[in-house]
Amino acid sequence: MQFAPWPVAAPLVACALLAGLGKKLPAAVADAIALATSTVTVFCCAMLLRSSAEGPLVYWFGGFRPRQGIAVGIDFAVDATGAGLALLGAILVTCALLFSLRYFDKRSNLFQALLLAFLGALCGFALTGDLFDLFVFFELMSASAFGLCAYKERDLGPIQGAVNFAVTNAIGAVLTLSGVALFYGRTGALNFSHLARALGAQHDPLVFAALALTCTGFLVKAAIVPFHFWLADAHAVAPTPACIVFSGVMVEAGIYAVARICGSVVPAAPSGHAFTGVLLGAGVATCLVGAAMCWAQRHLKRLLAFSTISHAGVVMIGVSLLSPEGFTGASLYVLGHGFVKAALFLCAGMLLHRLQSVDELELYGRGRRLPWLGALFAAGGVLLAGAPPTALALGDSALRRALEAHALARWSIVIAAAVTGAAVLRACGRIFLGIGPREPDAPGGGTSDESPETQPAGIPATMWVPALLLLLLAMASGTIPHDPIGRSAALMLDAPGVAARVLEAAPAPQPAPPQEEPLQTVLVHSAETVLAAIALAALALTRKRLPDALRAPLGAIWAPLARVLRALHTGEVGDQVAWLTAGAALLGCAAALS
Amino acid sequence: MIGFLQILLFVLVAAGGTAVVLTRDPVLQAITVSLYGVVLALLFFVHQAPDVALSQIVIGSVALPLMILLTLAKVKRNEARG
Amino acid sequence: MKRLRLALFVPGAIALAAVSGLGVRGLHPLGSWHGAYGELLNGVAVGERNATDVVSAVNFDYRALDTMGEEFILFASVIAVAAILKKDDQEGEEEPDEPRPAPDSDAVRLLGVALVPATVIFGLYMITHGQVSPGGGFQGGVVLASAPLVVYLCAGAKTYLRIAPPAFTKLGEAAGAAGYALIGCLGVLAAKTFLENVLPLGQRGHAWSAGNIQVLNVSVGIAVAAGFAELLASFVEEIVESK
Amino acid sequence: MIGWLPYAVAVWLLLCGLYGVVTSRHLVHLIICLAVLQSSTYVLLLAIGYKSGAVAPVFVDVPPGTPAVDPIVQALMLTDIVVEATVVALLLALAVQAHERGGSLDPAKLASLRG
Repeated sequence: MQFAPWPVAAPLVACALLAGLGKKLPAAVADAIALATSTVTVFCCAMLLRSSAEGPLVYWFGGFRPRQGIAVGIDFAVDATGAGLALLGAILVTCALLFSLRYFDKRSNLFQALLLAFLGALCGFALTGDLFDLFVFFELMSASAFGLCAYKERDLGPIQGAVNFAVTNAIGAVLTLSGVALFYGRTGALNFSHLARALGAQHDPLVFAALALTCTGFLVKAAIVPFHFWLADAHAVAPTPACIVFSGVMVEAGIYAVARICGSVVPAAPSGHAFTGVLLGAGVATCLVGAAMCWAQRHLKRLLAFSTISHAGVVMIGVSLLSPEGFTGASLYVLGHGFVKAALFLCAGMLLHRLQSVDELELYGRGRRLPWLGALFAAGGVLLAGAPPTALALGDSALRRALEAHALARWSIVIAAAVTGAAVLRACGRIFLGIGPREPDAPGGGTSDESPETQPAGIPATMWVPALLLLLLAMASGTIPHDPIGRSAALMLDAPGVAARVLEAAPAPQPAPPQEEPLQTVLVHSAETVLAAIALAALALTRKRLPDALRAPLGAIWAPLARVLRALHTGEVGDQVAWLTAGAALLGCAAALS
Repeated sequence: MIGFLQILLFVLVAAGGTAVVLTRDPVLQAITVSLYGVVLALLFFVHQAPDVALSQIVIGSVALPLMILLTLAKVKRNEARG
Repeated sequence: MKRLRLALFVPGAIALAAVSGLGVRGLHPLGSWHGAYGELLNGVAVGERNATDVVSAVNFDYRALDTMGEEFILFASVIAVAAILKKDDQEGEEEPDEPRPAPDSDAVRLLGVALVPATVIFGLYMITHGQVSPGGGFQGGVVLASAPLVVYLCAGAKTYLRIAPPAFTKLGEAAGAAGYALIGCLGVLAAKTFLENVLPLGQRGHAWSAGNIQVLNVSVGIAVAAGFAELLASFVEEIVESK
Repeated sequence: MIGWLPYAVAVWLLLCGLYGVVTSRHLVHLIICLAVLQSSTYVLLLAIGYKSGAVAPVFVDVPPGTPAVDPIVQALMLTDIVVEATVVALLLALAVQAHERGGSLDPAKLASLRG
């Protein structure tokens, strides 16, 4: 049996069914359909992953095989990286569906339908071998994400975050399509392999303008600095189940597309080129800005959103190396990060459900009666900082080895892991343990604890089960075999080999995977970042007790930096689009200058 | 060979797009964007793309301006309500 | 702040223009295009599929997966718009005002009576002849969706919602969208691939020809007609409810 | 030189749309500018696939084999137009909702209200 079309077809059909029948469908049946579909998708993706281990699996829709080297139809060229991303997405959507069962006050099938549409789009995006098809699924992913983001919750705050998300991503999509058009105008091809062959080793302004424009749209989705502004606003307004798929897999999908295009479509972009240099620089900037902004937040969802930005920077750094080592590290990192971050978002969602707030200062000490939730949260924080045994720790270590020649980038990866982990631990200490002084600007700052036993009582199993499951999956992800991932990463960079496989059904190339990191190094690297994170969190919580001589210089560095960063994040869509324009221009100039 | 009509239409499209952007009143803009849609459709038609021209006419010059006007009507009522 | 924004935007825009300008300079001048992919399909599509409109053949056969994605984009957007614009229950306290009243003029109503059947027939023709001549499911679908709209303009919002009730349009849209994917599944059932042609190709140039292309066109027509009707209805309903 | 005019028009529309979005003080205006931005891709695709002296890729009145313009770009444009229209519809719905919750359509005022 061929599994390739089902991860796309099954969720989409179920989505149509749920939305079309609407209220006529009893709630239990609708839930069952949605969960069954996402489980089937998990199964199909897992089977695809298994069968793509020996090399890319090519599926031609409509049975249109290539003729004289011209790709006539659309294909899915499934390698382990693509199938793995689809599998990660399917698992996260399943958890999101589970979590949302009891999350909304008022039930409607529309949220589930949108999640399923998102899943279908994501799978298509990860599996496709055609540039325009990639764009179509990208747009489908965006359209359902806009709906998910603006989906009405009890929170009736302004939905400006959703507007910014939609406008910046729509502009990104236009730039991507312009790039696709330029590629087509040069080669008359849309299939990745056909394109790669037609482009050959052409280095001219057209190819690089096309590359820069195409990548810009995906980088907007990937929330890479300076295209990252929408992400925190969108996460702040989106319902929690939507946040876990946004942070866990949508952002990573943007980077995946950049890797796909730079790796297997435009072989003319070698490592060390000005374009990849800019990508590396953007990755570093993303790491640092994300970490700093994450540290400066008190709104938990924003805090986690900025940590996602920081981690997206880490993955971007790995991809910008355009080497098997970098791609392997990035893949591992995405896998581990997806599970850990999703679990953390679910914890924030449970806090919101139970205590009606996600404000770190407002919740000061109010989590004391929820020790197990605190334990989950803290575990998430430690794992986020790179504690073993997650794939995140493996990826972190692999990336640090791959970056031996780039000290700055290596350090920013360490900073990203340590600071974001520390921010989560800090919040954890304040909320669940009541450590540290009460901050003066917190509402109710002087009074005793408000009774946390207000409605709604208890946290239903449909909420904590997925969170626990995700943490367990995160830990299990550390045992993932290294070689298939490494081989797939190497394959993504072997454009001619894949093209022969896709266009002429030649035997699959079997590149050698990069060397696996010894366990000892992984442990040393993890220990560094985790200890740094714990130290930093402790420092933040006890800073009032520090001697002035130490406190003053720290404050003198941090306060202006935080002020500047906050001033830049105005939340105005015009500013964000101005940054987008400048960023696209920078990327284009870097490409053209080489 | 590029005909005079083609050049004229391309110039008109550029001018039309500029006009739409520079019209600051959204109600007026709904009208200019509708006209702009017609010019685009003509351009497509002249360049042997009848399928696309039809699509552009029904969406760009009818459905889109209509949705804009409905949105504005809705916003205005909201405002009147306070 | 505004000035800072422009200080960022203007150099960025100039640089972007320069880069894109350099890029498009590498394209061929207008009119001299020779794309192997397009020429190949122009050469073989009519013979292979008995569809005389090659654009339809590309959209619904050679690159049918794109169109499936596109249809679900429409579908997801319509769901999202409905989810965004749906009224909260607690807001229903405000007393509902009169919806858009029917116009008094008989002439306007007469115009509506004359226009609606013409629109419907034109839309249906377009949908069913997409594989033969320009037009197809999308264009015809939107034309069809504009028929209730004429009613809205000529007979008021109440009549509009009566002839295009949301439950009906929702069902139609889902049926069209799911239908597209299910027709794709037929290919798998026939032991072929997803979205592979399984229907007889008929006679070239006739209304019933071109196999899957025809059926997919019709399903898209249904989905688009219902989808756009619902999209417009979401905005119209808003007005009715909130006045 | 005139052969590159269409591409220049596409770039111009792109910049115009971006300018409109960046300077807009009204969300609906901003969304319409986005529609102009999107139309730049239509012009670009159209210009790429055009062939002088060729017919439309519809072989009803002309025999198959007559030189015709590229059908692929037209298929892409069709998809593009529908996709962009739905994105605009979504944005308009968001604008209605933003106005309802935030009481304004000025992006600057909405930003100052964010939660």
